[in-house]
Amino acid sequence: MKKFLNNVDQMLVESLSGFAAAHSDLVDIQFDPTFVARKQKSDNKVVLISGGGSGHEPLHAGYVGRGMLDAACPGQVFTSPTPDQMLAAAEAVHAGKGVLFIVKNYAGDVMNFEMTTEMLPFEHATVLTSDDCAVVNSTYTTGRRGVAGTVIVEKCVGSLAETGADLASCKALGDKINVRTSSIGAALTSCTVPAAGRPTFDISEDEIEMGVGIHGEPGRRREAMREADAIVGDMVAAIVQDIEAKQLPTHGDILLLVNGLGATPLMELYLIYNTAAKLLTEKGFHITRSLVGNYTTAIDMAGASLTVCLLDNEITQHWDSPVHTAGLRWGC
Amino acid sequence: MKKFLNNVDQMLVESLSGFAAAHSDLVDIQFDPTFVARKQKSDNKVVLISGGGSGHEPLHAGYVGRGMLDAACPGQVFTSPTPDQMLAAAEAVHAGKGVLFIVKNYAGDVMNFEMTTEMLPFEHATVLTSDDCAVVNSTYTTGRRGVAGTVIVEKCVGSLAETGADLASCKALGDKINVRTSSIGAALTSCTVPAAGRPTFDISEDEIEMGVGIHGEPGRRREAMREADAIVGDMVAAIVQDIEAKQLPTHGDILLLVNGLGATPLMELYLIYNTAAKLLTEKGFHITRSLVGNYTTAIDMAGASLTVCLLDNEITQHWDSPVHTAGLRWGC
Amino acid sequence: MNSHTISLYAAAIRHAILDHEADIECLDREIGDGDHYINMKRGCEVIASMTDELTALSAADALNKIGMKLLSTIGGASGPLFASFFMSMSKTLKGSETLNTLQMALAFEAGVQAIMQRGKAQAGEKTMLDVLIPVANTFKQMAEQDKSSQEIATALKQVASTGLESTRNMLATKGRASGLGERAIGHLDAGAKSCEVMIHAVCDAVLIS
Amino acid sequence: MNSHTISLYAAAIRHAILDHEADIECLDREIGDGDHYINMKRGCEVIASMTDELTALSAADALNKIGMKLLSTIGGASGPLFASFFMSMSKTLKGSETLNTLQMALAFEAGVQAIMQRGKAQAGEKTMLDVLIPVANTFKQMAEQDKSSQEIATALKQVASTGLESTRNMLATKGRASGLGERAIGHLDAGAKSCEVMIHAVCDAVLIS
Ligand SMILES: Nc1ncnc2c1ncn2[C@@H]1O[C@H](COP(=O)(O)OP(=O)(O)O)[C@@H](O)[C@H]1O
Ligand SMILES: Nc1ncnc2c1ncn2[C@@H]1O[C@H](COP(=O)(O)OP(=O)(O)O)[C@@H](O)[C@H]1O
Ligand SMILES: [Mg+2]
Ligand SMILES: [Mg+2]
Ligand SMILES: [Mg+2]
Ligand SMILES: [Mg+2]
Repeated sequence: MKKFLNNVDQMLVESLSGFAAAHSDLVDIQFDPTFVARKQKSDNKVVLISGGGSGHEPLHAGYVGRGMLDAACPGQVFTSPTPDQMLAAAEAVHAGKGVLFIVKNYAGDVMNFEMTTEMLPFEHATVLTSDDCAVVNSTYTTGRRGVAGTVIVEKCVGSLAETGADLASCKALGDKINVRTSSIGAALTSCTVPAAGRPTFDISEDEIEMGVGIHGEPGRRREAMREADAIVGDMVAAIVQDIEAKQLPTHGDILLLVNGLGATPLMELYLIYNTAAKLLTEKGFHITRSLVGNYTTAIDMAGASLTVCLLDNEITQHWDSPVHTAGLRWGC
Repeated sequence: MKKFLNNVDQMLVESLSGFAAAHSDLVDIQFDPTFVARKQKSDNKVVLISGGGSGHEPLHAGYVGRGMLDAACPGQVFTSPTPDQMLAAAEAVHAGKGVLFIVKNYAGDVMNFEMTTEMLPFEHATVLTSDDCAVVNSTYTTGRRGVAGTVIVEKCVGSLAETGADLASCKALGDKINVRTSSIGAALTSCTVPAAGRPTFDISEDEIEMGVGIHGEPGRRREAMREADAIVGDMVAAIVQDIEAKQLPTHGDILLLVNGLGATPLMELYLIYNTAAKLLTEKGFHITRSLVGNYTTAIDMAGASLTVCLLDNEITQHWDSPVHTAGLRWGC
Repeated sequence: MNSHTISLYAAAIRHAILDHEADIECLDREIGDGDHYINMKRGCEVIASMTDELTALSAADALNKIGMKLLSTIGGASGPLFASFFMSMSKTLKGSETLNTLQMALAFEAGVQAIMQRGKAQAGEKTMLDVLIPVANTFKQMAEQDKSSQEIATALKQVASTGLESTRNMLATKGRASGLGERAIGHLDAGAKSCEVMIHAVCDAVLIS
Repeated sequence: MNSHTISLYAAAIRHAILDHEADIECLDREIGDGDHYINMKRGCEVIASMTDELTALSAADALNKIGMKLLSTIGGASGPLFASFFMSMSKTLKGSETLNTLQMALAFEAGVQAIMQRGKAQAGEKTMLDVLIPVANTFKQMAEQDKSSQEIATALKQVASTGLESTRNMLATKGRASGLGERAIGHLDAGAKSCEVMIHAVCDAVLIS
């Protein structure tokens, strides 16, 4: 393992300190319990709190700011944060209209947020994201994983909350976007959890992991490395199949997010975008919004994910509204 | 080599096509000769044209748009673009007040831009960036390399040009920023030029390349891998020494850019920021502007560079002004 | 059992977990996300640092304190599960001073039930419960039959190992491995492994004393 | 020499460059950025695709066309340098129909001077000029002495190889390797290598004919 770090145990604190220093105009940070909150506190609005294991940067701390999250609770690398973090964050940012938790669907995250809400003195609701359509036809029962689609939920619900909408409406929009969003990832290499010091999985030069999770969890299948068009073709097919399975329209306006998993250069991400956009357009979709870059990473994994969100006027409007965070910024 | 690509020869065209499609609100692209230009043509202003080898994305095409470049000419990977590209770009975007070329100081880039200007029918000037202070006390004569500091030049001169300033003023600001900017990079791994198919250099698990160039050129020295604080300490020392050698003040307001070279995750970049910011502050600098992310990359290299720009009111004001490009956006 | 014994057991558990770093880490890498050993270690270290504080408390209060501390320290899936285990044990033992074997067995059973509730999981889903449920059952049975601590400890070690081994050919239907379908088959569950290691550590401590 | 011979030489050069992929690529990886072979190949391929077009032109026009095409195809440092070489040769030969050896030698010399001007470089700076300058000098001398094409070709091959080898222990003071200081010592220059390969290819073609 070769990384810029001093001491594995201090890595997260040092990195978060750097984040807070680099964005001191936007956020405040607190340690023990650890959370990142907007510098400018909100007033009389539903506050959005997200969190999850670290290693997915800029998710979630990078999405704290105007028009998006009010606070984020970073856990240890790939380990969901703990209830005391979420309670402290809620206490710090609550603005009189309740707390909406945005939680990626993993056993650990769900249980920690659940225990939080059992202790929380404020009105609250939770949007559970589960956009990863990697695993199909399985007998699993805990449901799909939340991956890069979470960014779209955080952006749009953040926008709605900014208008003063109530908790139920915010949750409803989040749930709607989650249903209308499908993602799938493919890895060329493993990630390396710093404290583990070695790659999570072994993969040879001529293999890829199709349907990989953002923690390096194995996906659909290990398959032969092929040309980008073939890989992206399979990813698009999985997404289209998922949209069909959800009985949603396979035409109309969409947002296409090509997300890098950490070590894949923009040149490749744009190449993937090129193929994905062509295939989706042929299928009958109309790509009206795009995002290409590292938005939900898996530490240092070489790989990428595709996310398609079926837009409607409401989602589009909230996607377009001003946002000012470390990781996403436009309109202001 | 494991990359998302179909065919090495088509990689650049496919990637640029994806870029143009993903940002069709911002840019138009033309091939043969290849350049990327603002969708919305400027009127009565100095136009800024940059270019260079591909592989440094988002540099330069990602900086085309309001408040920054008018056009960018992407060359083959790590190979400067050709005069026909620059001539076609200038022809397409010229807006009556001359052309300012922003060129990173490499023999190839300089010669191609020089041949361009010999043929150009418009008033023109060139800002040659040379912020890399990696190599000191050497007998070389072609001068320092232009690296990530180029982004600051493009941003600020782009802002000034937007105000209707004349060619001489734009060049003067660019030259001033270049003098006030120092950078240095360190690589943990090599990059792989796709057409070459193998890493440019070999480096073992316990070595780093200090002072590496953004094309994987060897730097100051091969040295032992150490903790981040030690590496960053040396980088900061090199920058401070360079500022002293230029007889510029080692105090006052600065912009600190921590730039990822392609495969280094944000978590590590922020950790580097944390250390660099501490050391620079101790030294007497006051960090008033920051940028952390992948802004001038070396394909898929794991590594990072530090850039310090000595601010003054003029530079700060132009840094803060609205910019809307694929790679940098704020204020609009 | 009192809070002093609890601290001794905690120390034994910590040593055992550290000793099994390679196995535990490897299992969570294979069908999980590779952090389970680190999570367990973080939990063990924080409890070790609390020894003085814990020994000043009643057994029930010490267990509650352990649960609370694990909740705010471990995170991930295992954090809330182990926290629920200890907090529920504590609730069951509330008021009792030194504890007999049956009280312990019943408290353990309550702890395991708390895990089942928190995780919405049963036996056979390829989780730590495939070790914990059979251990809880045997523990209670043998305690009701008034078996000696030695006999019980010996039996529970065996049951834990069998439970762990049973996860090998299961499909995972809970936790992170549940996304893997058939691909999880052939691998032991990491949480089951760390439970087996911990149970062995405590039983060995009982057998030695 | 006429434009037909030029095309034959271009084909010989292309084969030779492709044959030396490994050497050339490796040198630019060691002290450059690894693209020199790819740049040379791109240039060779584009000229190969123009054979019909070129053979319809006079030698001078064909050389100019080659220069222009290389300028818009190669890029990097080598693009403008080789382009300047051919465009300058063309200018020198303008008006002449079939060409004698001395005319060729003078045109070659003019081409090399154009490279020196464009690159602001001299001999001894660890560039392609360390092959090209001695070759130009020997070529001109021997042509003035009316040596046979065979003699000249044999001599130039030797001079080119010596020139290439001379770059090994030089500091680079031009081009990308100039940032390396002492670290460039011990490595051959990539552009010098490809010039040596091209000169050998053309000389071998002369020797065979
Ligand atoms: N719903 C559940 N019920 C019981 N045990 C579970 C459940 N989900 C996960 N586990 C256990 O937790 C272990 C994983 O713990 P850990 O790696 O620390 O957390 P995470 O999966 O969040 O990374 C699994 O091996 C499994 O034994
Ligand atoms: N100023 C110069 N004068 C003459 N030759 C040069 C000069 N700069 C570079 N070269 C030659 O160009 C070669 C590199 O070409 P190439 O790799 O194609 O371009 P780049 O250096 O831009 O990547 C060097 O090996 C050297 O021989
Ligand atoms: Mg985890
Ligand atoms: Mg080059
Ligand atoms: Mg885990
Ligand atoms: Mg080169």
